[in-house]
Amino acid sequence: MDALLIPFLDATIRTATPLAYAALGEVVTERSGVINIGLEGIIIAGCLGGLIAAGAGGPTVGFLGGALAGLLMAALFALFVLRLKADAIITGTALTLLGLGLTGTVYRGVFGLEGAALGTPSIAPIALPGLSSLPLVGPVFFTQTVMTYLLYLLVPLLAWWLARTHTGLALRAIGESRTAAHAAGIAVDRIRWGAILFGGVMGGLCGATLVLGQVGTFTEGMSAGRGFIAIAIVVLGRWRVVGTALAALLFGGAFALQYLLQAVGWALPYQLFLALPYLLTLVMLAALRGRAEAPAELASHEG
Amino acid sequence: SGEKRPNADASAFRVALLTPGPISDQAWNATAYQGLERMRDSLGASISHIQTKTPAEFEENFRQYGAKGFDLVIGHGFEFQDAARRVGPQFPQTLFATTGGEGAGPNVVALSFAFDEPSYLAGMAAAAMTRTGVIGVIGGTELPPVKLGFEAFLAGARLVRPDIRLLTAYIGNWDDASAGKEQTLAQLSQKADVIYQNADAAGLGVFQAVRQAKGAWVIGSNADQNGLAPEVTLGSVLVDVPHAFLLLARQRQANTVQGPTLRFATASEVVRWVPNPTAPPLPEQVRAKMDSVRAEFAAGARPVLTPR
Amino acid sequence: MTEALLALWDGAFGSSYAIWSATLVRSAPLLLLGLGVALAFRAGVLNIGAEGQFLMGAISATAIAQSMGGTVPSIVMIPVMALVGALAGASWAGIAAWLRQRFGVLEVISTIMLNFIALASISWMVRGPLQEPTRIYPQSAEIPGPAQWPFLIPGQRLHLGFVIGLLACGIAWVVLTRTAIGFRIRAVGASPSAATSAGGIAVAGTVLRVFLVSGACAGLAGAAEVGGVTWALYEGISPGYGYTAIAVALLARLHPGWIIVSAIFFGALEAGASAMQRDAGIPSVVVQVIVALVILGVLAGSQRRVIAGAATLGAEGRR
Amino acid sequence: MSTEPVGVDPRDQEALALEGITVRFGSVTALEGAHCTIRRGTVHAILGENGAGKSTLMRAAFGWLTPDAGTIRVHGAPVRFQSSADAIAQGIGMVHQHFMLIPAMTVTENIALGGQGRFDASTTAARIAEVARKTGLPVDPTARVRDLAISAQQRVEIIKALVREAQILILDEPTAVLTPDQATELLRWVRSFADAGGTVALITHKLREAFTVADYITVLRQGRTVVSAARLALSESHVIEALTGTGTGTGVTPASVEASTVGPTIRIADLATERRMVDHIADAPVLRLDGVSYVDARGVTRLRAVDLAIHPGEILGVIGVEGSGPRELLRILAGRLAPTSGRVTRPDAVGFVPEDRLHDAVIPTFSLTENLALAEGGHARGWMDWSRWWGVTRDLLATADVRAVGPDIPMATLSGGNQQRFVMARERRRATAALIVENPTRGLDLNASARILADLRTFGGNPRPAVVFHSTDLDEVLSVATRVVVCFDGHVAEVQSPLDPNDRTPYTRAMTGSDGAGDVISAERR
Ligand SMILES: Nc1ncnc2c1ncn2[C@@H]1O[C@H](COP(=O)(O)OP(=O)(O)OP(=O)(O)O)[C@@H](O)[C@H]1O
Ligand SMILES: Nc1ncnc2c1ncn2[C@@H]1O[C@H](COP(=O)(O)OP(=O)(O)OP(=O)(O)O)[C@@H](O)[C@H]1O
Ligand SMILES: [Mg+2]
Ligand SMILES: [Mg+2]
Repeated sequence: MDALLIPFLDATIRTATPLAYAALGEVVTERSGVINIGLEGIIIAGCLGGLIAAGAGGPTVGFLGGALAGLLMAALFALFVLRLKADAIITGTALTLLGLGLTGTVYRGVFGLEGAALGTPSIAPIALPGLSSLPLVGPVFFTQTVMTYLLYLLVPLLAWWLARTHTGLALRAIGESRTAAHAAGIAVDRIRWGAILFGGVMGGLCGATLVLGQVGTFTEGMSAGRGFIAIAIVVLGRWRVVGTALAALLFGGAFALQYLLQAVGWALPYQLFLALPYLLTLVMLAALRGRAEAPAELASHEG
Repeated sequence: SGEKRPNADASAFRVALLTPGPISDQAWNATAYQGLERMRDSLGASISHIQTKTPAEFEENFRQYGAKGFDLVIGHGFEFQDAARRVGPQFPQTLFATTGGEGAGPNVVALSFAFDEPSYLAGMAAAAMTRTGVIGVIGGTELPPVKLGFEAFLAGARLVRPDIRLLTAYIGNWDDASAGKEQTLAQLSQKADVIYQNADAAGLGVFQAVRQAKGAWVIGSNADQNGLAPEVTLGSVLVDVPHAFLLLARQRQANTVQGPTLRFATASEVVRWVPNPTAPPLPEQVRAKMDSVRAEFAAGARPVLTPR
Repeated sequence: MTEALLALWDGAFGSSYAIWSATLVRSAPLLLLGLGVALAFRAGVLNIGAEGQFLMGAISATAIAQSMGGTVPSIVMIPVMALVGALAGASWAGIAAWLRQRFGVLEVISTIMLNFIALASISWMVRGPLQEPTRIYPQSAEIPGPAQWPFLIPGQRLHLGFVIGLLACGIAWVVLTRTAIGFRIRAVGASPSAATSAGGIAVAGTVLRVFLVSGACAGLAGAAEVGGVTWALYEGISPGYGYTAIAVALLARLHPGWIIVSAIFFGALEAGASAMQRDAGIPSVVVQVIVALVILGVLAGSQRRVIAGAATLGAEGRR
Repeated sequence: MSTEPVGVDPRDQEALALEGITVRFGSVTALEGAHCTIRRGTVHAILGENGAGKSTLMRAAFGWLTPDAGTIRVHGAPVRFQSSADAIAQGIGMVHQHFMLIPAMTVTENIALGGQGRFDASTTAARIAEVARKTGLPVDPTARVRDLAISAQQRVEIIKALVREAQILILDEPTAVLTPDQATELLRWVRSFADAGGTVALITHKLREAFTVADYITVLRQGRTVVSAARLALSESHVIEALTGTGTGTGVTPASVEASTVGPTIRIADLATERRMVDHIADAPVLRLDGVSYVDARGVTRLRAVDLAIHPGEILGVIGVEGSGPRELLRILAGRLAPTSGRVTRPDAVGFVPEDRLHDAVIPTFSLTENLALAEGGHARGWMDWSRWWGVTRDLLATADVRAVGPDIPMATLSGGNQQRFVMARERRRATAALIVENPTRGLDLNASARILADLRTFGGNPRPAVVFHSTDLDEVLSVATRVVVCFDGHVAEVQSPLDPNDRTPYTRAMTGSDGAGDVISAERR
């Protein structure tokens, strides 16, 4: 049983980690009342930013580079949506296109058609002393990369921040009613900028994790729809921090199951396995019932 | 650079290439682009390249190139065959070629790569190297050459080790290197210790997974991928697309194209099993067996599976 | 850059071939898809699932064309394909509508999930039930001659589907502005509460019907793409038309008349993008950047104008 | 025109001074050099018709908008507010005409909004409880705002300002949403707040309120200050003149204000006669409820076995505090709500004027023609005959005296009074049998309100339709109703009209269930 369970759970956490970064960033962005469907473009920018920066200064610099790339993309989004009052959905669509195109252009420009080698400095899983020797839990939760461990800290911190600080409260208020927030003397646009940029940093870290924590190289289009999945995760997690982390875990689990089922060699069309995570999500959503409570301001997708 | 200025000299030999994916994938699309560059460098051809997504675009671009009087237009993949067949008759001066698929008529030809032959050899090598008796194949999506290669790989492995078990997985696309890696880790966890990948850019994730695992091997495809992770690579199933393109272009220039299908097999050296020189040597009797099988392939005496 | 933009223009409008066989052929699916999205948004339904509904329409139209064989005349075959495609699209949308009404699953997320599932479905179809007879290639056989939709202009690829798209936009415009049903749709989208309270309009029923019609438009677009352009089912039949359609609809401010303009704009952009690669030797990735910049440029020049009726999207039932 | 304050006690210190305030919204000039000085420890009433600029002036004082010209002083020191945060820091609090609360959040969270650093719900809740205790304004800090009755939401708004230690409190039409008792309660509190040294700017449409609690009165008309004086220096009739622009507009006459507790336009005494005129109803009822009960989605019983018969030609006044059942009663009569049990007999030709007109009655972005057609939207078939609708709309604008440029303009551009008259006329068109009307004067000024009420009273037709009329303003109900029923705790009972037509005690008693007011608060939590 362990031969199936441990690899499955291990893959669940590994797959969920980058998704959780992107989705948690998007939670903050959406709680401020703006939906950024350009997350895909941010993630891929984070991938390339991470690769280039890591090449120059090692993995730590790499993660900073990924975050910076995501930040810049998000700043562009914020500029259009908040400053120019452009439609958020179209801006997001353009941002995705821009991210995919720009990374391809820069990648080919920097590395030529031979591409980056697999030897990009990346991070390896660290077995946490003590914890990692726990049965089942140890090899699954405590033998991961530092990015996963950061997440263990980040999730409660973010949940605490949203619930227990005035800035978090202000952010949630803006998402519900920017007029009411404005009346309370909150600098609405400044906080929205912050929320969007935070979403960008987290999306960039998602990309950097894919490159530096997993694949060890870059490929064009390697974000492969994770931006959209992260947005679905936010809805599934009902715009809550812990809920979103759990939803990311669920998606991670669905993908891990898909990998494992193919590897075990079930003789079914492989497309069924590929569709599995999405089918599972639909079932989960129906089972959870009740309408999710979206931030009220999301309904008008104007900044 | 040369690619920026197609059509500079109207009398020049003009070649266009359509790829279904990005030319930075270090595999299928990359080798085709190298082929295009080689035609430019060796034949002074003026070249044009386009990355296309949909069948509707295939046809549109074939027509555009035909209307501009290109001499040779190559669609890199079987998926271009319908478009070539539809457009070809209207532009008799242009030679439309697809890699894979079937040709039709004098100016619509197909290049057929005997991908199965080197894959069969790769299977033999894999069977020789596996300790667990479990080997794996990972593809992008299930396309004819991919599937053919995997079937031949299994057949070759069975020749060496009849009780061998094969795990098959598809990633569902050609870009998601992370999914490629996870798919590989899943196979490794199920005891596979030699993995043959054909997933283009996503395949880089397969290399990475094997590189980080201990005691497993990976086999590359399409391009010579032995250099990607030399310490864990057994060899590559090479399709020397540049060489094939060059042969095709020469035939086109000399008007000696023998359609509808140009077959490139072991005999032409276009497809071949390229062992990784730094990998440990295979057992002597397996190597001997591989040599004799290859010789049979070269003589056209041993069909692996289907003759296509 | 100038050279690139020149190539973009030439590829979109530079020749009669560019106009009739490139730009407008690409606009054809965007017309119907954009219209479907716009209708849904008008009624407050956030249908992001045009892509999946399109694929389902394409699959079903292929299936019906194959199974009816080559003996049925075009005059029967083409309407049947259109109808079946539309029904398939509507059914796929119907799943999301059902999930919304029965389980309260937000259609924003369910339609995205259904897109991924539709993608897996088409991938299986072309390797399973609909695979061509030799069972080698992951594609269907060519649909029989009578199922191939007529071209509008000799020597050009523009097909019947474009006219249907124009007609559909025209009809939608008339329906929205001139008929009671259209008025109800607009009222429900603009203010569900006033529509119910002052108008006695059955909001849930209206929303459901519009959702289905929206799916039908997308499904019809899928049928038209198979019948008019590809003549066979391929895994990669859509480059993401369904997602582009959202931008098409929003840029048109959900107005059926402007959708024609906006669909042609995006069609031209894609056609021009091909030409940039082909004629100016610009790599596809750079082309993507340019297309994105063009969209952003249009956005920056049209501040605030796009939001229009979408302001009350899905307000009903969300609070 | 003299606008010099008269009768000012020089020892009073100014708390908030506004001078030469000009505010433009595009082509609309909302304020043109308006001024007003509010002194410490006083209640200062701001009067003016709809659109006169009252809210705009106070928003400028609250830093919500930056005036195009003018100066603002707080406690004598000139200030330039960048945002509301600056005003809040200066000790100014504002309760907006439309509450600025977030329905999805708790009272505590709403009140804590705008703070810095750590947010500790229990500390804030304790602070709220303390302020609530000191001020006698009860609120439940853990309740979600969307679950609160309007009056409770208003208390939240006030406490929100007080928790931030506001010494200057701006209240924008605070009583518009309250029942008479609640309004009295609030005004009593306002008075005591000022007596304790606080400063209040009170925007109101109700002259009586101004003359009851205010120390000073400022009247705005068309963006200008036409009167600003001590209450004792003003007479009611002069204020009315100043409001409407009739007469000389000097408006300042030292006069007695003893008699100014009754609104000027409607005298209850006139109506009692009319009420008796339709005492004998012979016709069969048009609307009938038999044993009708209603339990809402949260499981709260709103109506308990209600029997009610309404006859053609009568104007049935419905009174009752929020949450006690009028809302549900009206909606069941109008066919907008299906009862949980019991039988409803109602014809199709019933019109309904809901309280929240911009949300429930009209579509602001649609044209007037479209909004008229909306009335038949649910059962219209086939083509919309827009030219006919256009003609009908044009005629309706004329007959109902709705002041609008034409049938094609968006509903949003109409003034509130005109919007309401439009809705009334539209509903009247289909209400051949009965018309149900809920709080139609909410947010409207005296003139506009009077016209609406006059419209209601003069509905013709043969047979005359039955009118069911509910308002939170008891005077309004008494001014139009021919018969009055009260909702209390889901029960509906007829109230016998007292012998003295000016005696309101039987009604207020009925609304509160007895003569004790203690139940009101508990009934407010929905
Ligand atoms: N949002 C708006 N946009 C444009 N014009 C507006 C808007 N709101 C109000 N107006 C215009 O401003 C003017 C003043 O409006 P206001 O509501 O004060 O009317 P009013 O004169 O008080 O009428 P009534 O007594 O019927 O309410 C009106 O002409 C109205 O049409
Ligand atoms: N944001 C705005 N944009 C445009 N016009 C506005 C805006 N706010 C107010 N106005 C206009 O300014 C004028 C004054 O409005 P204001 O709200 O101050 O009036 P008011 O005296 O508070 O009226 P009411 O009694 O109806 O509350 C009106 O004509 C109104 O239409
Ligand atoms: Mg006001
Ligand atoms: Mg008004």
